[in-house]
Amino acid sequence: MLVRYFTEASTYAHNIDDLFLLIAVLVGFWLIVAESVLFWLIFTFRRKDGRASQHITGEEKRHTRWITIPHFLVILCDIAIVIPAIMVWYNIKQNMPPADHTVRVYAQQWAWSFQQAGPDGLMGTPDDILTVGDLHVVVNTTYHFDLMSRDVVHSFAVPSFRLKQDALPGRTISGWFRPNRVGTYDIQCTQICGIGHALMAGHVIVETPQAHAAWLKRESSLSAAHAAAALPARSPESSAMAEVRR
Amino acid sequence: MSTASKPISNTRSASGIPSARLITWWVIASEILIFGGLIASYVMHRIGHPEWRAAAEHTNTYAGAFNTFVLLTSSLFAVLAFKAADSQNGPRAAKLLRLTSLGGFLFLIIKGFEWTHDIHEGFVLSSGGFWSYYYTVAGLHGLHVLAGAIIMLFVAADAAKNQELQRVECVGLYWHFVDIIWIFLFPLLYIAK
Amino acid sequence: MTTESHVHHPNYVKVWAALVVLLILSVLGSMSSIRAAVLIAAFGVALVKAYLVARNFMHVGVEKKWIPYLLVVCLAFVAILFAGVAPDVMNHSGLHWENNAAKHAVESGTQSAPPKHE
Amino acid sequence: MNTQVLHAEPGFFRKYCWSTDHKVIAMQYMFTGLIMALIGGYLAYVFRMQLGFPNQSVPGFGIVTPGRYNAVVTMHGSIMIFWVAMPLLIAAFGNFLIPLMIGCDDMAFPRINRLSYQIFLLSIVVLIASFFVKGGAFGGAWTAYPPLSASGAYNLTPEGATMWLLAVALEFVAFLLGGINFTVTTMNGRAPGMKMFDIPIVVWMIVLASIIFMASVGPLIAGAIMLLFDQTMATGFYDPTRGGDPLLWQHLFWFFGHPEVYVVLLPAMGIVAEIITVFARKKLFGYKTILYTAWSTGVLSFVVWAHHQFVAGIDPRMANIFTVTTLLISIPIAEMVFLYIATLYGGSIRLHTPMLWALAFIAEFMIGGVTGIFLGASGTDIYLHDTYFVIAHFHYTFVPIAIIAMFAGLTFWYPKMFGRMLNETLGKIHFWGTVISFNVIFIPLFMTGVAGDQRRVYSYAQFAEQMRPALQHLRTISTVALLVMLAFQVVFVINFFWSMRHGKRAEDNPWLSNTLEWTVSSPPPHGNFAELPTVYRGPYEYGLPGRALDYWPQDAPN
Repeated sequence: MLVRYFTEASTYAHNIDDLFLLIAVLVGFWLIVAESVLFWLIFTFRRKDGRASQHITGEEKRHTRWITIPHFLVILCDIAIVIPAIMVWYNIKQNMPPADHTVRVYAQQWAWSFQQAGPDGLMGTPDDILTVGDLHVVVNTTYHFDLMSRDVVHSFAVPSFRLKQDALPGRTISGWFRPNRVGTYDIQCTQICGIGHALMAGHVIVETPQAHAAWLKRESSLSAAHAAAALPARSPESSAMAEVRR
Repeated sequence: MSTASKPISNTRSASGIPSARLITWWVIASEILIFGGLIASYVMHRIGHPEWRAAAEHTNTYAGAFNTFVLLTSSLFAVLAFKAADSQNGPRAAKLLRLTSLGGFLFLIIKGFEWTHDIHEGFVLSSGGFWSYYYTVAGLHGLHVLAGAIIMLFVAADAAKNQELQRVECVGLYWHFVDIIWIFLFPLLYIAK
Repeated sequence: MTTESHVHHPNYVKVWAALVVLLILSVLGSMSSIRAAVLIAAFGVALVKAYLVARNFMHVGVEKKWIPYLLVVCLAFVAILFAGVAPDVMNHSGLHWENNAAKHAVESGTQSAPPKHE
Repeated sequence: MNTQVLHAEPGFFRKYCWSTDHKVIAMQYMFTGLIMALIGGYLAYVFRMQLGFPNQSVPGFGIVTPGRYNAVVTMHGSIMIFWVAMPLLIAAFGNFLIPLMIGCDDMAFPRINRLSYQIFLLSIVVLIASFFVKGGAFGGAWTAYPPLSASGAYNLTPEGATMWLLAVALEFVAFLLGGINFTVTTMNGRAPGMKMFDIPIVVWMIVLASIIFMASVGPLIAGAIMLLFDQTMATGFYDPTRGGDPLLWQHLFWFFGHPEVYVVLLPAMGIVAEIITVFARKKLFGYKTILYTAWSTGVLSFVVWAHHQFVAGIDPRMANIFTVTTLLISIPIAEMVFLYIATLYGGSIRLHTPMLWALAFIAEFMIGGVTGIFLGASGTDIYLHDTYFVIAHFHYTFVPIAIIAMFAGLTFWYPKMFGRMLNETLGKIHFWGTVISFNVIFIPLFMTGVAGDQRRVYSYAQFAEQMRPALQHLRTISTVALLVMLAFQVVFVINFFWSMRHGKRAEDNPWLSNTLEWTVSSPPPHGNFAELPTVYRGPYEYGLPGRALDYWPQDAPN
């Protein structure tokens, strides 16, 4: 159902979409039943001359069962929702499949920057690739991300991946995604972060391995010169940056 | 002043507890949550940050202990004032309430000296996590002491004329509550090091 | 207004004397070098003192039953708040997250023992 | 001493500005709340215009810059919740109804009541003044997450942020005083014979709401003090580099923020209960069950708060607990709605304007309720969090609460408040215009939400996927519907003031209702009851077989 509104481009996107559909069916059923009963009662029991209202306390068993039966059905529906909801949550937020690559994501007012291992495949070495705004990833590859913020609370959201995670200053929060569709997708900041909130866009570019290798080659020759002066890796230093801003 | 000029709503007591005492209990209940939220925040930070101990070493346990003694004693006067009011002895209740109030001001004076000393040592509100909580929690408590001590003087003025004696008990309840908060703040700020 | 007394007045001076003795106990306890003893003395005594004040000065025992319940419920809400917040704030790491700033503060704070003056 | 002398006619100032009469204070709260609703509506107009017709000068405002957009959105949220929903539903109706409905002459503490309104008014002065300080009004969202809210370097509205915080804190104090007063009045001031289960539901609900408010706001008051120090005294309570934690504020805020939803919901439910029983001529279905569901909702509301923070950086394992509790709370609320619907069965329904509003409340609130399930289920919340789906969801709860139920109550008790009847035709035009346009505003927003529109963004120009033309059409539809809805409010304003002078004179009991407020003259005199009533039965004895009248007032001996 959600895919009609937004492309699915990660492996767990359809889990969320299926859960959305399940909830939509269950609550939709209840909504339709309840609204129908409401309107049926309004039309059936409109005021008519010669017909007085009935005196029903709603405390006798033959009346209360009209409430208790739906009450238990609602509990059943809740259980039917809560179990898959937790399963989807577990799958996305708690269980991390082994990573092929790791990427560090830095949020700051008002840009995204990314740090990936360079050709040597190791993070934290001088040949790391640093990009601002654009995140290049390989299709059908599992990525872990370490999310950090340099100033205020931001939220790293890639709607086509169905991915969203707030970035908190002082913390590193990890998660994962596995893109499964080549293309360019928006990165949003979904937590208000100051006047530039609407400008805090980025792109995640999902590429074939060949295209990615070409990009990597181009980028590593470019960035070798800048590597030393580039972004700090860990948050204590970046918090120091926040101090300077004050 | 007669009860007739009060609204009937004030004199009714369908719950079995007079309105004045009832509202005092509700105020205390809401204060539990204000102080509770603040103290809970402090405690979880304090446990998470063992390095705050170094800062906590600088608090003066004896000043805190003496202040506890002052508050406990003022609480005694407050409850004795209630006993006097209970036996319709307004002037005696007023005298005891003024002593209670005096205890409150003494508490604040000691606190003032203590804080002056802390500040001279270089510890101010923004000197770090412990000090921020130290001044905020104790300051909020101090404001309650100040408010109570002032209200008590007004109640005492009425009580001296044998008027509104039921208020003696209510202001006393509030005072004991402020006392209990301090009973917990004392170990939290001065002993746990 | 209240002519008939609703409480029985215990000997308040005795209660006060007990409170002062307890206060002295907790100060003495604080001199102990065993940290656990200090904390137990301090908070155990505080609980007893609070009970004595609530019981004898505030007369919660004589008040309608639901008043102490109300106060306990308020305390329970504080406990719920603590239970819900502590896993994130008191701990400095958890499942897939790490509070680097807090860890850094703990490390540098415990290493450099003398507090810095501003 | 200086307690007021009852039943004497005071001068204008003492009567309208310095009064301790609960009815006057109710009117003060009501008119203040309605004026604030106009301001809140104007702000909604400003940002909806920017979203519907991007980057054009908004008539009556000008160009909406990003900074102004943030401020406008923040103020809309804060005003509508703290200065519209709460004063109207709790303070205005609570003040007006509680003493009248429990058969008593005033609040237990009239001067505390007056103080409550004065502090409330002061909070508004501070809030409105914050629009005009350097940097403008606070622009960090009504949730005010630090570090954004804690530092002027981040939010660029340093003075506005502090004033916003002060205003909110003052408002809390005002409602603490008012709420405690309501509680004590209801517990102590009831007429002889009125037992616990003879109290009208609306009074119960306002008192429960006051208690929930009192129990939830404490930690946030503490948190607000800490944030204030962070802003002004350079402390680091929420600063991660100095031993603080930004998550602490989020927890303290939502520990209050979620119960707050029920603080405004319950009075709305109460108002609707009164109206459907009167206009369906039916006893409330399961009076006690409704109370039990309300109590359990109140208690459960304290253990669900972190569902606002699923993706906010809390430990993911905690989210599972909060998902379960969140879905749990749907049970009593669903049951309460079922009971309301069941009340209609076997009735003799008259569709006067108040009844239309009350029924619309039930119908619309259900949509708001079921869409909450999508957000309470942690799995789907990952995608929907902070999108327009959230906005549409909570407006489908808050608009029924603060607008629809408020109009229900206002049209129902208008004859008692002002002694005149409202015009039915104008009332129905206003009703249909408001309710239909309300749906047209927010159904498109559900769609833009699932299509990925994130919140609090003044322009989607940077986001190619949100620049799909279909989405812009939906945003424009929503904006146009808002204009229609605002235009229909003119009908209400005309009806309100015209009827006050020229409406049909209201009898004491125009709707043939049972509760005690209808036994006094319209409007009630100072001191309410000439002779204080005695209560013989519960408030909902309608359609009792074997009686000449189909209603049986609470104070009628037989």
